[in-house]
Amino acid sequence: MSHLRQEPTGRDEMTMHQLITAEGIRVADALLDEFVDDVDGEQLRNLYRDMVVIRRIDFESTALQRQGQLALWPPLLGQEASQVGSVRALEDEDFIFPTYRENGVAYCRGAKMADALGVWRGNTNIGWDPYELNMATPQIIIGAQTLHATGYAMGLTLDGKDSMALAYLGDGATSQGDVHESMVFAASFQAPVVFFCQNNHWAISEPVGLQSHVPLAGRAPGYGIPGLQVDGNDVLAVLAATRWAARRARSGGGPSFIEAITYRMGPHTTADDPTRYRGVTELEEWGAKDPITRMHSYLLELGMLDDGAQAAIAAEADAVAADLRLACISLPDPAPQAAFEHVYVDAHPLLEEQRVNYLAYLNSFGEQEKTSVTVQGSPS
Amino acid sequence: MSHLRQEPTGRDEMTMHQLITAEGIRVADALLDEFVDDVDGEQLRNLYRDMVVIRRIDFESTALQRQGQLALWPPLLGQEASQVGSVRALEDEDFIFPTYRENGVAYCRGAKMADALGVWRGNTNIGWDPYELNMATPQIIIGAQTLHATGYAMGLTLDGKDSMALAYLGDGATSQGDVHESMVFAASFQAPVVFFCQNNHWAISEPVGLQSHVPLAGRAPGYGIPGLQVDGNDVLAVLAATRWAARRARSGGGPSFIEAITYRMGPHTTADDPTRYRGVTELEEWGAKDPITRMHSYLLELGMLDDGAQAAIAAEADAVAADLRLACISLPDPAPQAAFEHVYVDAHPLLEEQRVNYLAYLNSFGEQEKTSVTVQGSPS
Amino acid sequence: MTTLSLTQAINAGLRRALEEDPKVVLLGEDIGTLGGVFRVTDGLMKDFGSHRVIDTPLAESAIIGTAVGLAYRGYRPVCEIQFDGFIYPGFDQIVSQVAKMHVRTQGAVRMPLTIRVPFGGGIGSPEHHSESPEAYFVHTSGLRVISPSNPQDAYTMLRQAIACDDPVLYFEPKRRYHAKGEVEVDAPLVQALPMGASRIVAAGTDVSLVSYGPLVKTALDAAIAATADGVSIEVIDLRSLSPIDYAPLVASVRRTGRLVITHEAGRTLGLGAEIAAVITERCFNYLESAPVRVTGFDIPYPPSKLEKHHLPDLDRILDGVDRALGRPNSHTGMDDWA
Amino acid sequence: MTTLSLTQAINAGLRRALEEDPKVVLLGEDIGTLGGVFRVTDGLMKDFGSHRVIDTPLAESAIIGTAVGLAYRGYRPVCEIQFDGFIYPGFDQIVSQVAKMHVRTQGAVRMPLTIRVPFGGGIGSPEHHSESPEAYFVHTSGLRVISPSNPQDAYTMLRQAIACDDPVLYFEPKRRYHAKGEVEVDAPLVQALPMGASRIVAAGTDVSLVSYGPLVKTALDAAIAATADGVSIEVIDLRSLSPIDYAPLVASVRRTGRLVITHEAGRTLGLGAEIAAVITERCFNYLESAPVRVTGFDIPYPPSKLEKHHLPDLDRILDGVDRALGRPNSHTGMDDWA
Ligand SMILES: Cc1ncc(C[n+]2csc(CCOP(=O)(O)OP(=O)(O)O)c2C)c(N)n1
Ligand SMILES: Cc1ncc(C[n+]2csc(CCOP(=O)(O)OP(=O)(O)O)c2C)c(N)n1
Ligand SMILES: [Mg+2]
Ligand SMILES: [Mg+2]
Repeated sequence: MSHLRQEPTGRDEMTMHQLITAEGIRVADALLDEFVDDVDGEQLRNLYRDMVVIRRIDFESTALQRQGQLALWPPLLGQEASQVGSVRALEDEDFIFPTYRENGVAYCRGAKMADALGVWRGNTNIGWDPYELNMATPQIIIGAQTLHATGYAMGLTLDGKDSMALAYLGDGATSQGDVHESMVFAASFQAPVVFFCQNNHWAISEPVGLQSHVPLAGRAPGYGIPGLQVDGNDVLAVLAATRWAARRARSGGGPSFIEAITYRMGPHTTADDPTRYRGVTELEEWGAKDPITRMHSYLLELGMLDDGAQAAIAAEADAVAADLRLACISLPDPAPQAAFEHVYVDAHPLLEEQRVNYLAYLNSFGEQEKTSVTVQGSPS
Repeated sequence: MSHLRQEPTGRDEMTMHQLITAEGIRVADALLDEFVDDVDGEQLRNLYRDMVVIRRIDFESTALQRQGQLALWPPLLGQEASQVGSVRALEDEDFIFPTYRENGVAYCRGAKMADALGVWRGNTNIGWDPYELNMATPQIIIGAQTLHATGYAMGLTLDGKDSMALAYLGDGATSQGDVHESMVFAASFQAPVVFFCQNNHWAISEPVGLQSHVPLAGRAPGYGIPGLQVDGNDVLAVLAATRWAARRARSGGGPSFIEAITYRMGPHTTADDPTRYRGVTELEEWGAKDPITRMHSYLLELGMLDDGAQAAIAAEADAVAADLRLACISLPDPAPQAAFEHVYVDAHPLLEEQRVNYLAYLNSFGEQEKTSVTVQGSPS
Repeated sequence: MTTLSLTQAINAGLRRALEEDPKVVLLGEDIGTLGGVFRVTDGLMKDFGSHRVIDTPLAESAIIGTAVGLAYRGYRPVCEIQFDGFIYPGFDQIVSQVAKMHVRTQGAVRMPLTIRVPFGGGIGSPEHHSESPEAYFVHTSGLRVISPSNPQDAYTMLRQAIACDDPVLYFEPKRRYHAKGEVEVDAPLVQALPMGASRIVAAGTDVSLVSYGPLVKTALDAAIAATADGVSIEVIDLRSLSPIDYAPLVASVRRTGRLVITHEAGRTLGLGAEIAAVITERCFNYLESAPVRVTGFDIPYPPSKLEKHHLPDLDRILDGVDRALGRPNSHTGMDDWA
Repeated sequence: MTTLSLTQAINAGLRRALEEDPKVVLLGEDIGTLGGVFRVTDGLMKDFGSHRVIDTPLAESAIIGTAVGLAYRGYRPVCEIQFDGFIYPGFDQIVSQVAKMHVRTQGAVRMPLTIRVPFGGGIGSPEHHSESPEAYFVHTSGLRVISPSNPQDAYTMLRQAIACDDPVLYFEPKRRYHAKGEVEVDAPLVQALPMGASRIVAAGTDVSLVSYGPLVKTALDAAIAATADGVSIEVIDLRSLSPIDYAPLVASVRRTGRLVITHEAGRTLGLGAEIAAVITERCFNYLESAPVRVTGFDIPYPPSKLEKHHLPDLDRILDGVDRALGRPNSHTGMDDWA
């Protein structure tokens, strides 16, 4: 009886596009350079600030989870450049279909972060109004949102709009049938959609090599969709790559696929224990490629980050975190009837009956407590 | 409001491997030649004979459907070379997972064709014993069988066997999520499976261009799986290509994908009316590439098909068809209790109760006819 | 009034919806040039263009999933699933996305999808072409499920479904596709019976007989046949399977004291189970006998030569009526339960 | 006898099956190195190798579909679906392939798959992590569906499921994962109660209370609480949801005349519907009141801060018992049905 997995022959390699090295050195890239010609020092510093604030939000949220204020939190630690670079390449009317991990993206889109945390507190499944932010709510079913983005993009074409949709997905997600079908539909209808894959090297405990022996971006050409690999810890390169894809989409060039090579520095979620499946050397290796550190070096080099600017950014991050904490712990519990609301738009007599009966039942207890402790069990 | 589909930019082209041209001329192919070195004139004639007999079976079955003996028939007219070339490349212990259209394959595997027609007569869903033929029963859910083949192949690896599994699929099937997931699993586990795609240019009324603007075989490399395009109307090239893939699979080289370029000369099924969606020029064009005609020319050229041989083959085809017709029209209707059999292996008291009650109910009518005409409606 | 077959009535309903609302788009396999394998969408692509009547690649999850995205963008997609047995690859998108998007977004996003599914048996088809999967969707909160039994309802209920802001599964009784009937195509939609309402289609006093979709005709035939025997059957066409409009049923059973439910789907957790449970809850003191279910067996749909055994027919329905009435000529002795 | 938690009992059952039969293989996401997100498969890959305990790519349809192929090849695959809400992408393979392969091949091919699904709510999880999808599978002919409520049953029934030549959906009550109990691991399987059997877990005389999986404990608590009120509840643990072993239920209801069914799944076409219908059929003349269903509401599973309202608890079960008894202290007035 022999083992299943074997090393494949003929492993393809792709070029990973990069503009700022791990050491913070700006390097040239023939494809991407033109897309960031206009990015000046201040814009660079803004990208840096975004990343710093997002990391602070992420830490605060992890802390809130540890303190029992959140049921769960999916950290994005290490993926700040991928999230900031991609969302900052978009126009406001471009529509985003995220997973559960794009909380940095949501911040950049203007989400009230305490509302976003409402999802992880167990209050609600909506973290923001999709039509206010032009961003769908967090998607937990792996890969499902890529079809929604494709359909939305088909709608944009039908409307004669020159905006686009962008779907975030993880490396693990690329194995799902829905992601394939998205690419098939996107290619068939030349839909203005960008598939932005954050290859953070892990799907919970599964290394990306389990999903594919060859680069994920290499899937796209098989559909007639261009695929690009970019350094996902290089915010400038991600910005440029997403602008490249966006220009294609908006000008009728159809879909494209971006694989941002990054790393999930934290656990899958706060319920996860990554020490069970990965070593410290890998973490250290990726620590050296940190997206914030390299931008810090580059800005210093450019002379765009004096002490004052740095202090201001730190203060902003602290303020955002403090607001977030306060707003989060003050989020009111949802009222019982919320469970029955918005299940349907139109009247639904049977559910209405259940609602009325249950509320009458609840009321019948009056001030007196219900005797049972309803929900036992452990966190997931 | 603009239309959805647009011409893609950068259409890839692949080489279609061929050994015998439409005119019946043997041409060289650097990759494939070595795989048919051993094929002598007699073997070539046998391949020809297979195709002739299969076409005869196909015609007879269509006729049986027209005469009300079958509820439906999915003709394989035009795809004889793809089916014969691929199945004849396999060893008996290699396991085949077909669709509904691989009746030519079933014939070559030794299926009793009248039994195979039982499926289309509505008697049964099994056309043959899968373990007798090492061939699964016809799969109607598009793409589902590719996962079964992959799992079977994983089992072969676990068993330390050097045989393989082969999944047939259509061009339309390539859009299904299951086919993608098969490729992901096959690549991840380096399973000895061959995906044999008959691109017959149509999925019912949908041209293959709707599923993909670029060659289907070009999907495979994105998974780290080699993809090969072969002239599906050239039985020798198909034989060679399948042997190429089989050698890879059996020697631990993992999965591969073959796109056999062929054409569905008939309707999708006898219930279909292709004049609604395709013109005659296309049919004529493909008629000139007929798999049987070209083999006929080649054999004549080789001096392997004198009048005697040709008459013998015709006689064999006639005999097979006559047997088939007789056996088909004599197939007995299944007994009522068959509906309840083999739903479960182990005892199932509730279903047993339903069975007993229903049979008692039926018996209660005695000789007297039931009053109602149970099943109205029209053919599908 | 025009005489239309059920397929023609659906076609007319789709046409009307495409005319009235530019946000209506049709998606499906072979619905364009071919006009669908049942010709339900015949001529629509020609008349409305391939941007309104969209032949999609062969992938059901994507048909539903891109429709979700189109709905996000403000469209009202009408998806065709070619046959009942091909809805399962799209099940995840229906159950986890279509059904939940509105509640997930606290009402911000609407999913006015209509998912058309030809369903049921009786046409001699191969495997996977004769399924009755409606119970899966009735059990799924967030969806509405309807099934017309005649051309007029097919036309009106389809238009109502497309106009409805909730997602609607629209199950078409495919073996009744060629049944003809008078259809009033120009009556204002607001005056029509709501799509959620059930309807008494034959008045009777002895037994209430409930069905929907393909078996309503058979139920009516049974009612006629029963009069010869002196039994008066009240026939109710559910029309809406989720939610069920119980008021007419409850009123009927309180009059007759007896209930028979018939459907093609397997008995265990078929709609008959829910109806029997609810009617027992609401009419316990009125029931003279236990509700009787006359249904398909708990088997995968059998090969077509066996379907006449699987499908409830007039005789089996009448046998069920006999059981409900406790009449000795009941053939099955099904009250011998132990 | 060993004291094991429910997860440990399942782990022990898997281990035993892996030891006893080389054809048993485990497939799933994160089941290997990690040992599963609930640690149910902890240590198994280390001890049996990555060819027996297989971390698969992230694709549920493929997990089921390749298991079908492995079963074709003579294996007995045990698939883990990470959470209830992630089974739907695999629905097509389960419903159209797993459930039908044996009958399709007239018995030639067997599908001895076990599909493990942690299910139900009560652990404060986000969306899609607290579903109760069992009814979909109970309605699907060709499958068996079971759900243990305690460590001993979890161990024994899992081994029986893996040994069974039919496909079995094995629903694990995840909020009871840490419940501990005495487990006899070495008792011969042939002497164990068959996995298809239901069991009376508390004797009583006034009302029969039926449940399964996560709510059996709550039902037992309710029975204890009710004694203070002078009400004697007989509690039945279904154990097998398909087929249901009705004999003990029928006997119980014929004694008590009253039935309450409780489950987390939504009410409409939840298991309670079938049980109410069948018990009404078989016990009509014994019933003092209509069977009462105490269930989740017909809503998508709500955000976790609301789950305490959605999930039946001791109070709601006792309220249901009061209704079954027609006692005036019933809070809900649910018999006011109109
Ligand atoms: C359909 C489905 N299957 C399984 C899961 C459980 N699950 C949640 S996250 C995850 C891993 C996702 O990995 P990846 O796509 O790489 O995204 P990442 O978490 O790394 O951002 C899994 C398996 C799920 N949410 N949905
Ligand atoms: C899941 C599923 N969806 C739809 C169908 C209906 N259908 C049957 S055959 C077919 C076309 C298949 O085309 P292709 O894969 O090219 O195979 P071909 O018929 O050309 O051999 C379709 C859409 C089906 N059988 N299964
Ligand atoms: Mg990942
Ligand atoms: Mg085809």
